[in-house]
Amino acid sequence: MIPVEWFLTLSVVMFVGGLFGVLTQKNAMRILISVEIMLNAANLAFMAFNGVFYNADFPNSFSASDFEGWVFVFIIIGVAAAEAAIGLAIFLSVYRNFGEIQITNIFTLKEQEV
Amino acid sequence: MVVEEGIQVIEDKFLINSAILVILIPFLTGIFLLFLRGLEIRNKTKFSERLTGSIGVAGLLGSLINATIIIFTYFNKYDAKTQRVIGDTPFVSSAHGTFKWGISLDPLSVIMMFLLAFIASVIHFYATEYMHGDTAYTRFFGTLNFFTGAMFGFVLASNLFMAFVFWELLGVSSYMLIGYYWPKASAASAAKKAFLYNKIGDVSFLVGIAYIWQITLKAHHPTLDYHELTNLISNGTISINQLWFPGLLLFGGAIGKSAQLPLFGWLPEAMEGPTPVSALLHSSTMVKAGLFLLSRIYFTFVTVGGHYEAFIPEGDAALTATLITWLGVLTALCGALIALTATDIKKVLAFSTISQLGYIGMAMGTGQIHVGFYHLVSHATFKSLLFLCAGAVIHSVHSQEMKDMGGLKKYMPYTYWTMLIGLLGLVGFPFITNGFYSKDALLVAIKNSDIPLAGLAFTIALITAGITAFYSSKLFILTFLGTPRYDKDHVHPHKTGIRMRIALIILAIAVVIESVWWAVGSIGGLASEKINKSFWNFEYRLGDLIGIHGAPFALIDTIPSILAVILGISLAFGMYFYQIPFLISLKEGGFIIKLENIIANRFGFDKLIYVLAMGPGMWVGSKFRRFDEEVIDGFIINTVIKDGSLKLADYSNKLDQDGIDGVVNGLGDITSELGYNLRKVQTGQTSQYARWMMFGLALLLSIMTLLYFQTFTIK
Amino acid sequence: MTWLPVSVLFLGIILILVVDLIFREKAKVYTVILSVLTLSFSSLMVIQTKGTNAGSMFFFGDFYVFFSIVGLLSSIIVVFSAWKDYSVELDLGVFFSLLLLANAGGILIAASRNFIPLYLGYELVSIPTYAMIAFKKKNRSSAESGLKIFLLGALSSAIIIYGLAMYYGATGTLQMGGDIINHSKTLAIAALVLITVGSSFKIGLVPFHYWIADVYSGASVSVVNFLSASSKKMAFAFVFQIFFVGMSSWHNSYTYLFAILATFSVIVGNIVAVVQDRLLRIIAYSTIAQAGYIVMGIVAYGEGNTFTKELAMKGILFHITAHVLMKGAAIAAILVVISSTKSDHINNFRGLFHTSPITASALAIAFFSLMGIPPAAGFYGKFFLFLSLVEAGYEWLALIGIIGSAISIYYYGKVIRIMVDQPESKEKLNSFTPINVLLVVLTILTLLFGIFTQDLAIIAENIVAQNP
Amino acid sequence: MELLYLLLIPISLALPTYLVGRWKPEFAKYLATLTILVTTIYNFILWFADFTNPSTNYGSFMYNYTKSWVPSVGIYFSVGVDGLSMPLLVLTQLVFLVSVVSSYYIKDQQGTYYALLLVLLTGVTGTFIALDLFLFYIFWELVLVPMFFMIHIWGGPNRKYAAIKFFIFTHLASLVMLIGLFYIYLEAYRNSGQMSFLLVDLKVNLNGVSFKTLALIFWLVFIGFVTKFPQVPVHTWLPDAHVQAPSPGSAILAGLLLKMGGYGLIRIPFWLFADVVDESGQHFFDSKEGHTIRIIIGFIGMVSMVYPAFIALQQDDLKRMIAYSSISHMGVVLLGLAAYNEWGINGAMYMMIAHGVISPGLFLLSGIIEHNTKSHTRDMSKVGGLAHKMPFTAALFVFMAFASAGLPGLAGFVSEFNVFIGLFANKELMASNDKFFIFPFLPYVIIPVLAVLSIIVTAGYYLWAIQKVIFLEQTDELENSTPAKWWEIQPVFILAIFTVILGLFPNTVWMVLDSWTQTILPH
Repeated sequence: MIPVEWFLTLSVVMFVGGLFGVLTQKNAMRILISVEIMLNAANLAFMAFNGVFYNADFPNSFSASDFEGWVFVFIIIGVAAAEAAIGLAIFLSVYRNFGEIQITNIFTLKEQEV
Repeated sequence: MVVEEGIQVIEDKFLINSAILVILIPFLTGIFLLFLRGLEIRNKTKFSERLTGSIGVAGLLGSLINATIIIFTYFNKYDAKTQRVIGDTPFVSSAHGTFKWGISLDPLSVIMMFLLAFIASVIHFYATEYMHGDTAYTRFFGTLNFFTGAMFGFVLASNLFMAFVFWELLGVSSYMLIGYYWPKASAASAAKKAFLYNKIGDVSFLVGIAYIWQITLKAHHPTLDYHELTNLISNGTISINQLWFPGLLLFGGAIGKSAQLPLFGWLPEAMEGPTPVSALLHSSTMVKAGLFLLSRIYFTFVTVGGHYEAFIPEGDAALTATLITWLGVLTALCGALIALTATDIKKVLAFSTISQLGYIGMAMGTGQIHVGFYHLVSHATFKSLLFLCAGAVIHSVHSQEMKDMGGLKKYMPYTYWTMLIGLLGLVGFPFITNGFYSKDALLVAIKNSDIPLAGLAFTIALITAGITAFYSSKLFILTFLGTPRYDKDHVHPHKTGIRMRIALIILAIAVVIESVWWAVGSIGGLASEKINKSFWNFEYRLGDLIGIHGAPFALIDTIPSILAVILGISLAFGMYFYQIPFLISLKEGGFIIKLENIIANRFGFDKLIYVLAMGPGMWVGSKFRRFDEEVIDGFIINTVIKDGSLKLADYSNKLDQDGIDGVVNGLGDITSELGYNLRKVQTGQTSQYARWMMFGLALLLSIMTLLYFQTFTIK
Repeated sequence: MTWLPVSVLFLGIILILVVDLIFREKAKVYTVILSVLTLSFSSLMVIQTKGTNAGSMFFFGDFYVFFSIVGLLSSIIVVFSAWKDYSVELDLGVFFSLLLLANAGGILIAASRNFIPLYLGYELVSIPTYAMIAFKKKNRSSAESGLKIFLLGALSSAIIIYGLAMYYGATGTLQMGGDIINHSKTLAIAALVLITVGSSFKIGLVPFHYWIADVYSGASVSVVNFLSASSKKMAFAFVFQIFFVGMSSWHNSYTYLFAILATFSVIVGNIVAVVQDRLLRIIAYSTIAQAGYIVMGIVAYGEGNTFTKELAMKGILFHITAHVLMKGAAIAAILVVISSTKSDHINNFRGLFHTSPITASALAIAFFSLMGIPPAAGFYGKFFLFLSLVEAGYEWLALIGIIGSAISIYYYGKVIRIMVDQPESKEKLNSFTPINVLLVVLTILTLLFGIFTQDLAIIAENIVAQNP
Repeated sequence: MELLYLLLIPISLALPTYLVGRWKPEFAKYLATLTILVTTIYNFILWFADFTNPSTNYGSFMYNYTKSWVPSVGIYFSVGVDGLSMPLLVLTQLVFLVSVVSSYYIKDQQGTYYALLLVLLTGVTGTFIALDLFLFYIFWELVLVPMFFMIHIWGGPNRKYAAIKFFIFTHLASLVMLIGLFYIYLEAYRNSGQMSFLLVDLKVNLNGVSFKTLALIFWLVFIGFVTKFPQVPVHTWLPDAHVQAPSPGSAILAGLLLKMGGYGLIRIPFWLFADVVDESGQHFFDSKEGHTIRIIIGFIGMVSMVYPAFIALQQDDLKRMIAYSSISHMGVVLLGLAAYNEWGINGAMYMMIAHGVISPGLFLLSGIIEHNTKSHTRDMSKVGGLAHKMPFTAALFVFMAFASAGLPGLAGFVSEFNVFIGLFANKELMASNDKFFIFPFLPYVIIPVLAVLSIIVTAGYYLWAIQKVIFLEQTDELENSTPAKWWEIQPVFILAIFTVILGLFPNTVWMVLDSWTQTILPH
């Protein structure tokens, strides 16, 4: 039986990897993908924790509140999808206006010199 | 009737009301005249001098009549020695101690009031003609009436608070009157100087009052009334050892007002005012206020023994009395010496006033209050007479300098004779003048008083008597006798006007009456005991009233002063009338010239006062002003607050211009980033924002782990 | 019955879209009326559903009523300003539907007692906000600000979810108010820090405030009005739910954290605002500073006993209501000026008192109340916040608040002084009556805020009583 | 209920005045004058109705009207008036009447000017009659806004800087005061468990609080009040504000805003802590902390009496000189409080009234002089020989200058005399020869002595000003100056009449003040 710590370490690794991706990538699309990775890291963590609190092998009694972790995973997936949709829409309008989605050369709103 | 040990306080509605009238009438007429002056200015007209003049004089006559009523009823109805008529109403009443408006009729205040009323009405009458043709005629009489009202108020006051109120009103009215010709720059600055010198005196007067209040408060009977204070002393609740210091402070006030030694610089310059003002204020009444105050608060520096002999307390309580006496003597000497060198007739009289005031102060200091008061009365009469004659002379010669007068005897006979009577009084010509008796009483008082170095004081007083004789006769010769020195074509002296002449005659008669009265009293007193104890002997009668007696009048005491006076007169006549070469060479001698210009600039007191008070005041003011503008205003306000927020933002801007300009790549050095300009961070780079956020995350995480051990408790 | 307000909102969205489709051009006025009707009807429903019990997941107490109504009413202000704002006019219907959607999320946040609906509500608010910010089609700055808010918003929501996962690990339940299971303190710290970072991005505290300046100057003015007036309030609702209810049993673990964030925001927000010369940026930085003040309330709430908690909650409620009124009026007034001078530079406001007195006096009174000058609304908020801080023992934080509000006088005063000068051109600005009516109403409410302080105080006491 | 009219009439007519002003500027002037006339007459009726018989105890509040506002926190809308605030209230109405009449020269934006004036009147009246700390603070801050606009719009050349400096300075100080008020509220709550901002409750609840916290409260609150009625370290905003403010504005600033500081200082620390007794039965201001507090404020009072007097000696601008003289007169108030006996405190309160009558007169006069000079200067070196051209203004200026220098028979003298009597009668200041901790070599007696000496300097700079401005030859500045118009000179004349009345018959007001002081002094 794989101890839960392994799952947690994997989710932390995924989270940090996603974070690194967000910080370093220049292309907006890649940032979106890294954010999705971070979301999935959270999913993994939820799955692991719920497994700890409610052992599916020998269920003595269960109530709705035992499956909160897993229910939340589905919701997160739904939300992630919605985010991706709005994200792509915004990237489209940025592309139409700037001709590219390299975030490093989109900074028209910087603080003008006073 | 409240019976207190020694002094009985009587409520007499009639007397108090008439006393109030004495004070109020001049005030009302004064204010009414000033109101008329306002109308004059508004519609550019000028009321007839007859109308305004008569209103002014009427005001004074009103109070003179009341004064005579009071003096007669008081001395007949009550035994002046033990009974006082006092009436007062609360002015500022707080629970534990009230400051009162109060009138006290006792021998001192009644005699002074009557004297003041008499002299003031004569001078007002004189002024109606002297000021003829002056544009601000009404304003002159308005302020003069206002002043006399204030003087009455001061004289009749029953407590130190009311005295202080009218004391400052005197200061202000003298400021108004000296500055009468205000377009003249010298008059305006003279007025300012007079007021400031008086103000210095007022401040020490105020502190004296505060001290007395504190002492009486500690004795659970807070009061400022003269008679209550005397009672407190007599029944021992407060002792003289506590009171001598406030007494000294009150004397400080008197120095300022009565032009004693250090603060007499303002009196000669006060001659800028018209001559009636000099006559009324700066010779007979206002300058006497300080000395009258001394006679009112004699209990602070003198204790009255069993049978009326006054003696100076031992220890440091004697300091006040010695200071008053010695300051008086020195003022007398300085006044006389400076009068020697003065060429302007009014300046001579002014300095002679200073020296006579010195005499009176000296007498008061020795404790012989009645002797001081005695000379005060006589000096008031003949000195006002002298000033009026001087006014007449100036009026006819149109100049105040003695060098362009001379030989006026035949043009102005009346003034000649009245001036002669006045000068004899001033000189104290033996046996026939009031000055002689009062001055000798002074000299006797100083001779056998127990003031340290009394002998030396006596000799100085003698020398001053001689010098007074010298400069009075010099004045007399230079103005009336000898060859006329004015240029004939456009100065033709004329007889003094009718009203001025009448005024002079009245005053001269007053001097003569006093002389005769006192001569009979003193000489007759020697012969029969009855005359000596009766009202004829004025000095003894005064002592009886006030409750202090000194040595009786003795002929042998007068010999030294007679010699001094005769010496002075003969020297003056020799030098100026008969021009004896030896004496003239003496006059021109180098030492005398050097002495003269030392004396001329008033022993440098004026410069001393200027250096002490005015100079540093201005210097400190400029230092404070610069400090205020640059340091407090500059530093605290402009750098920290007003521009503070801007300054801080500008500072960060400056950091931005010459700070790291490049895009932050990667987390980089945390410390340099911290210094990075807050505003510059808005570079618009999304990725850089994300990095900043993660820096925030790292920061918070480190703080929490740091705090992990202390605050994070799971209950 | 319990979800009537949300269903009313969804019904409204559908109606608006239908009306927008049918009357292509003339639809503008109808959509405005429809959205105002839906918003007010839904707030009525909210008041009705107060107190109904809905299992352990939701709680319809005073907190729910206050924050949903604040969200709904401030959206009415946004509707009015959108009606005038030229950049949104084209497809007003879509804009209002997004607005209503965001409000539905707001209600969800305010009602939930479990992290799942809370997070759902949070996302339901954020995503329409991203859409609204990137609303103007052919406009580079709006696209760029949309991109910025989206990327950073997605990052922060990911962080929050991971934080929630840690919370789930530490307490074993996603129900709010769970106690930490022993020997899982590290997870609790991770949860605390991650959630604080995620949420302080949304309310704009300093280390995470960068998007505010760019978005406020990039997006169209009515969206800025929405952002500052209602979406920030929903974000605060989210923060209060998490820290007051979610971590209520964790006991003052977060006060020190928020104290530091508050100090940074107040100091940086005020100082940088002084240097600005474009009004929307001044409003942006002043929002950061105001967020700092409200966070001070959180600090005081976490620290003290019930008396301090009540004072802090009163301060927070006063400050939020006042903030809605002040910022709504200020941005509406700026909108009037921008719509006629096309730029929000400070010189365009010169002599505004003479050209259009209503807008100028509304803006002046809004700024005076932002400074905290008494009769206006802002003062009550600051008064109680500082009072609760002093009671909770954070005098130094109160002092920083004072220094911040003293600095704020300078830049608010700068704007007022310019409005009072003599204008260059004497011509009057074209005034748009509904906006004027809105301004007058908001100014009167700001000035007479004293009247309903007592009702707010009672709501605050109930909220503190209802929190676990 | 009566006091509510005083509050509501001006504020309710502020907006109509503005609207009338926009329609017809002239009418705004008359409407404002009418409103202020009504409130003044009403106030005088109240004074003569209830404040003249000496038997009533003026320590308790009259016309008390309390309505609960936010009961859950203990905030009440409560107004009332007692021996301390009634004279100041009457002074407010008088100074506003005088200022409104003398601001007829203002031509631009009259509507806004008079509306702001009415708002200012409400603010000042409210400060004096508020009996609830919260309400007091609201009115205290409300005053800043109209004053800021008055200086900023109708002020002199450098008005913008002066206006914002005035605003930030006083606002920052009152925020510090706010922290003090918090402590009062919280200490009273902790001490008694009763949540209330009412002064009456606080006075009772504070009994039992340790003297150390009371001292801390005193200093916090003291900073706020002392900046308003400026004392030396924090006074630099006053000369700028006065020089740049329009003359009616600076009349109100000097006449009333300074008094708000004094009123607050007497009401909050002295009145509130009056009954606080420690276990040994010692009152707060007699205890060790109270003693050090009194010595320090006495020192500050003395410094702010002497230091500005010397600066005034150096000033060339007439208005700036008068501003510095107001600071020096306010020093007397602080000295009165430091004396902490009946003469000191009565003298301090009477000085606030006297200065409130005299200094507006001086400011209006300098305003008249400024309006009638060719190049609108107030420099004393340029303006000379006023008596030739404008005799009445000159006479009034001399009268007011002497009143301010403390001439007996006028209002200033009574208060200065009593403050100095109080100072010298105070045991701590006089008897104790233990040295000063700030300057080890200075005995405490230095405070009264230096303060008294500054009277000479005050007389000095006033006489210097009179000589330069009034006497001497006429300079070319006054070429075409005509005698002052009626609405310029009559207000100052009214103030002069009041100076004389307060000077000659002080007992009418003094009796009220004294019966109030007896309630707060320990017996």
